[in-house]
Amino acid sequence: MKGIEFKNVKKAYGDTTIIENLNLKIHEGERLILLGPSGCGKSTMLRMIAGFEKITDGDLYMNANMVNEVPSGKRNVAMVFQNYALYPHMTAEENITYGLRRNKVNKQEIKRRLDSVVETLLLEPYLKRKPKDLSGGQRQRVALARAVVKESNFFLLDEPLSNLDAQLRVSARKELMNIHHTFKQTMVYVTHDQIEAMTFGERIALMNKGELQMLDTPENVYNRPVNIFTAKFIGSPPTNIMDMVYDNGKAIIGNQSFTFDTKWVKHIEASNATDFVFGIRPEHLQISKSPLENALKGKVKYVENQGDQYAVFIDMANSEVIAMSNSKDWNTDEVIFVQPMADHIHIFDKATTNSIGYPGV
Amino acid sequence: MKASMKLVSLLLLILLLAACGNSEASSDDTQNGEKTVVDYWHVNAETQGGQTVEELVKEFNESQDEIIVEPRYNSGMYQGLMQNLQAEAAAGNAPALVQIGWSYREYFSNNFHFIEPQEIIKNISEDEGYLEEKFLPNVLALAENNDGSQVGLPYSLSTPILYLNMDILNEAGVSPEDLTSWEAVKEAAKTISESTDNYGLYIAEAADNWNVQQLIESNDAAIINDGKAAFANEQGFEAYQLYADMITEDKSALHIGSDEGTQAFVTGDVGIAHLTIAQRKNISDNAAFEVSGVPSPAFDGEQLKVPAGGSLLAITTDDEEKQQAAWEFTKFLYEADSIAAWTEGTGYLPPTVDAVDNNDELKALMDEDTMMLSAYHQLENLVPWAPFPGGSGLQAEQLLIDMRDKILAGAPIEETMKATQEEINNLLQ
Amino acid sequence: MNKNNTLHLNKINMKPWLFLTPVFIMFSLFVFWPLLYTFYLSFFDWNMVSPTKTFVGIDNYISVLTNPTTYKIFLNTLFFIGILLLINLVVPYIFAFVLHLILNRLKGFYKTAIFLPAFISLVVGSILFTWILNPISGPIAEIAGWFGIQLPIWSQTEGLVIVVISLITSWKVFGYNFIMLYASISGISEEIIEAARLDGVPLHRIFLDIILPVSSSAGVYILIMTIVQGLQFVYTPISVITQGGPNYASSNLIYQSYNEGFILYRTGHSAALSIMTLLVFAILLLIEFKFVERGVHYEN
Amino acid sequence: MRTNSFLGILWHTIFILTVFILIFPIIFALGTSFKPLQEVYNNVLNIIPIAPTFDNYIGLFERLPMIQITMNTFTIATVVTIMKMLISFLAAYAFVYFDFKGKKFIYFIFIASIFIPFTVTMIPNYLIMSSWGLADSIFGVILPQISDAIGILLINQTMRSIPFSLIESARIDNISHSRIMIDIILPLIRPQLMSTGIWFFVNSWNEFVWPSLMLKSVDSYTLPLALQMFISAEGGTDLSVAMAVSIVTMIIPLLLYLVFQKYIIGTFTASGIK
Repeated sequence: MKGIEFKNVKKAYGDTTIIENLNLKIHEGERLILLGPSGCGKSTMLRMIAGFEKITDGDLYMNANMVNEVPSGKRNVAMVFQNYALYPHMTAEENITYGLRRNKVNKQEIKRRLDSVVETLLLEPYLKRKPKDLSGGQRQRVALARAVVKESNFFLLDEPLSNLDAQLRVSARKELMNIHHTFKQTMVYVTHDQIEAMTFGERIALMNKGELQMLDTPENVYNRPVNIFTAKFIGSPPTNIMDMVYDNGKAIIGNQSFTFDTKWVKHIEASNATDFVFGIRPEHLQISKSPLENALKGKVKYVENQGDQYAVFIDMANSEVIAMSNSKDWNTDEVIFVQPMADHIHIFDKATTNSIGYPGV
Repeated sequence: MKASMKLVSLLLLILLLAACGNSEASSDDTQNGEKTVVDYWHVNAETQGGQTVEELVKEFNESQDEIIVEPRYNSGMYQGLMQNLQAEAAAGNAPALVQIGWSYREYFSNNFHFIEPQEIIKNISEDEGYLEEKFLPNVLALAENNDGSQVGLPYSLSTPILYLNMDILNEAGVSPEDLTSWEAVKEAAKTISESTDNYGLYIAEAADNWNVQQLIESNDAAIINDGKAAFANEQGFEAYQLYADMITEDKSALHIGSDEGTQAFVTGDVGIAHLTIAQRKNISDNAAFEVSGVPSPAFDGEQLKVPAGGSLLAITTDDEEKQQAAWEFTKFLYEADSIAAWTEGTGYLPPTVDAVDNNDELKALMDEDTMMLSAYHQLENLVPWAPFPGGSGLQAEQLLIDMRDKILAGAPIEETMKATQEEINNLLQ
Repeated sequence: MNKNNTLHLNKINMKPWLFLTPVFIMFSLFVFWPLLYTFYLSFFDWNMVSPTKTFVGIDNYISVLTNPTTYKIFLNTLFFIGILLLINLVVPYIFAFVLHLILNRLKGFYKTAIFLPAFISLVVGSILFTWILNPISGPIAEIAGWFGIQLPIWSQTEGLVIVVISLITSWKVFGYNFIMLYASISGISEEIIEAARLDGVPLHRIFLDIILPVSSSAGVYILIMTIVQGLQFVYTPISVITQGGPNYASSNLIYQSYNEGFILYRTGHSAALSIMTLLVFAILLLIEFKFVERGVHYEN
Repeated sequence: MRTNSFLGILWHTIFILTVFILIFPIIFALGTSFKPLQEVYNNVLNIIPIAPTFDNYIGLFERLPMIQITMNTFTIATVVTIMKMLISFLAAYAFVYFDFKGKKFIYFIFIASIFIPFTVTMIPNYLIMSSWGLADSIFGVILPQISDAIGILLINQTMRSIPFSLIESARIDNISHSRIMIDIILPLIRPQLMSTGIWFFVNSWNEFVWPSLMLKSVDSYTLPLALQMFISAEGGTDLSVAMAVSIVTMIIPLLLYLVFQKYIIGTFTASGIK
């Protein structure tokens, strides 16, 4: 296949294993996000693709060629580093064209590519400046430009926006999107920021402790997390997780119960799990001071202003759950009714922490 | 990959360039064509007749067109020269003519190849009797090793004399005529240190035992007798006792390294100095006081003995043609005028008997300069510089230096001398 | 595929070795091989010229170890180390601290002037000091004479001779050590020191509790360099001024190896002594690492 | 930072005194080099000569091939510096930017070699040079001096200050290692390399022990060796000429230092051993 494929890849430093056994296919021309908490192995994966890290075991394919022993320079990948890695002694222009010049690309071609990228990224005024005379955003664009002019099939980005402030990130993402639209490279983008992942990725590979947790579109990762880790990692505030016992169409949570609809009842009964975990995102909990149908009761602990909405922390069935609300009028210790939206609940097998799936799919 | 090869070849290139630069500097050997080249190794620093060597060599080279002498200065005195000779031997080479310090006579003759002058003279009828004509028998014998081979010919000859700072002596009321024995010198030193602000006496403490040997042997003790150290006897103790007393008891003598001590004498802080005659020029040129000289004294009623300092000239090449050439040059060096220039330039004594009579300037110098005169008259009292046999000679000399340091620092004399003698004799076995 | 793999593998692994080749060649020829050869020579009786080397087993070592002079020289060596460390580690440490924290003016001048002698040959220094420090007729003796003070004849006085030779060596070594320590101290973040000052910590406590530990890796570097290189630097004034005398009072292990090898031509003795010197160095360094490194704070 | 003035004055006094002790010998040498020898002995305290003379310098250049000697010193110091920098640079690059089997051990071995006293390798090196016919050649002086691991240590330290990602960025662009060295590393650490180079140059310029064993003839002498031509156990020391040689010996190192001092102290201060 074209694109990139990890086949049974293992990475270890001495006795410490970073990645145990990884299988992952990255399609040609897609924007794949490698997402996960720090230390999950996502950067290691990127560096394996770049050829900076040796693969301990297993194979890595790029464009259907096994590349385990192919040195970085021969893999035809472009990369944007977290700290941009601009050469401090070269001007922006020299930085951008350095690789081309050293690889004997002819002058007209260099000029063509440079002009094109300068136009796309609006770099004209900065070309003669050295990195120390550029702002963070400008440096980031130069780094981007340097990667773009390579016109390579593979485009690796290692947390490229993490050193920018919030506003610059938005415009930088737009530029990236633009670039991808123009060049259609296979982009592999490492980040620990889920917003970036959701907004930029065509698919997200969520990693934890060296293991691939889920590989899917942002929508599916958000709406149909395959395990508890995914459910909790994606979304902010995180998904509420509660132990539950299934009893004849009902979920017993603490000493309260929630009645499933028939789709769920069938689905749960069809699964071979015995113990379950109930998950629901804060925005999928309706709360009310007056009684609601098929709702649980909880006690308000405190309210946090999140700008557009309020996060209400509720003590319910021996655990803390969060619900989102447009109102801030919740009094501490007030007993309220909490109703999970039936279409948005997630049920996990407690033993494996995997989702038991969704009815009707 | 290519560029890294470039880097490596750049390394080689630099080495190569340096090689070319260097070989240009030293490639003039080859231009001399048919002439026989004589490498002459000497130790004469600029302050010790270096220029005279150059001038003599130039004169010789211009006087004929068969032989070309190439002089080479060796730093670090005779020891430095010996080091260089070691290296040259390790590389399988040898110069043609070398100066060998007297204290290295045995070591040199035991470890290096040399040719006796008699061997060369044998084939040249006109030079028959040359050695006997030129040298006093006791002087010629200096260059004969313990096995009876003539290692070379005496060339640089120095003896220790007493230099006098007449300003101080006059102030203290000491007369040069009084300094006839070591006992008298001791008294004079005491008088000087008591009646002036100055030290009475300085005996050179170089990295050798030369000055001490003069002291001990002039009390009828011998540093070496029958190839064995023999100084640890009553006579020897007495001699050292006198020296040590001046330093530790009278505090009339200065106990310091030879550079500093010589400086102290020249700057006028010491009344009498027991130094080599080779320092004459340095002292008389730079002292701001009136300098005079008297011969080294003996102990009361004992025979004066002065060890020979300086060097002999040895022919070291295997090549017969070069041996002949070196011999020609040697004879040139012993011509009266050459010896006169040598004496003038270095302060050494003329080693040959005919030089003073055949050169007016030299004669004048000998007659007028009390220091030169004193030294020259000691030639008949010349004895060899304690020639310890075998490979351990250098170490024996070192032990004598250690002994001096110990005694002057206050160690008991008898014990120390006996111990050192025993140690040396163990070494020599 | 597999064949290709190994090919790549070779290529990847060859490069560092290629870069190390020049260093390997040079060091093998002029450091490692000579080291082994010295070890070899230490079992022979030889004078560098005689065609035969006599195998004597460990006789050279026994002779070195049974010679009381060796112990005297070993103690001298320790004495040299002690004094060199005092003058060239402790003092410049304090100087660097003072210059950084107490003095405001003339900083540049002090740095420049103190570092300057490090660029001058120690042979030159040794000859100069022999004259300047001549206790009878040198300039200092002259000035002391005005006050009726007589200088001790240091070159003939046991103990004192080591002190003076160390001082002469320090003339060259001091500046480098000072600059290195200053570099380390001035690299310490101002905030740490300001925080301590706000808490009213006295200066000497700031030095002991903050500066020393934080700059300790530079300190250890200077400590090791002072011992290892200082003892070698000392060689020059010894050889110019005292030749190890009087009675070995100013000799150290390094000078003595030289003396045995190139003055007395006892190659085997010299080699044995050198090997033992190397051992002593190794032990000293081990001790240091054990006791000093323990508290060392490393950046990175 | 404010400190009480007594402490300041006290320390300024100590510093000025130290500076005086350190600088005085140089001034003394300069003064002496313009004195006739007699004045050296008899007017010890006059630092400024009473009867200044150039004779010591004139005599020096007449009596010795000083130009040749200076050139020798210069050639040796230059070749040693360049070679040492080059091989240390290559080695440091391998140690910093490559992973290979035994790397730590090999690095340790090289660094440990700093602790080998020169006496340990002296005799064999002497024999090697003699047997190669390099005694009395500047090569005999140069070769062992190049093999000094201090260069690896210092350059290694400096290289580590460059962010690794710069090199990765170049590697990914298929830039060869040699190009990375020339285009990226070299320009980035040039000031530190210059300072280190000057330091090596000066040390080699001043080297005494090894050249004094190697070099025999005056024509191949270096400046520190020329000095000892005026010091003789038997003939006495000509201090004024010796001081003239000393001054000639000092000129280049001191010029280098004074011209580049801000720079040298700056990089020493900036990149100090961590």
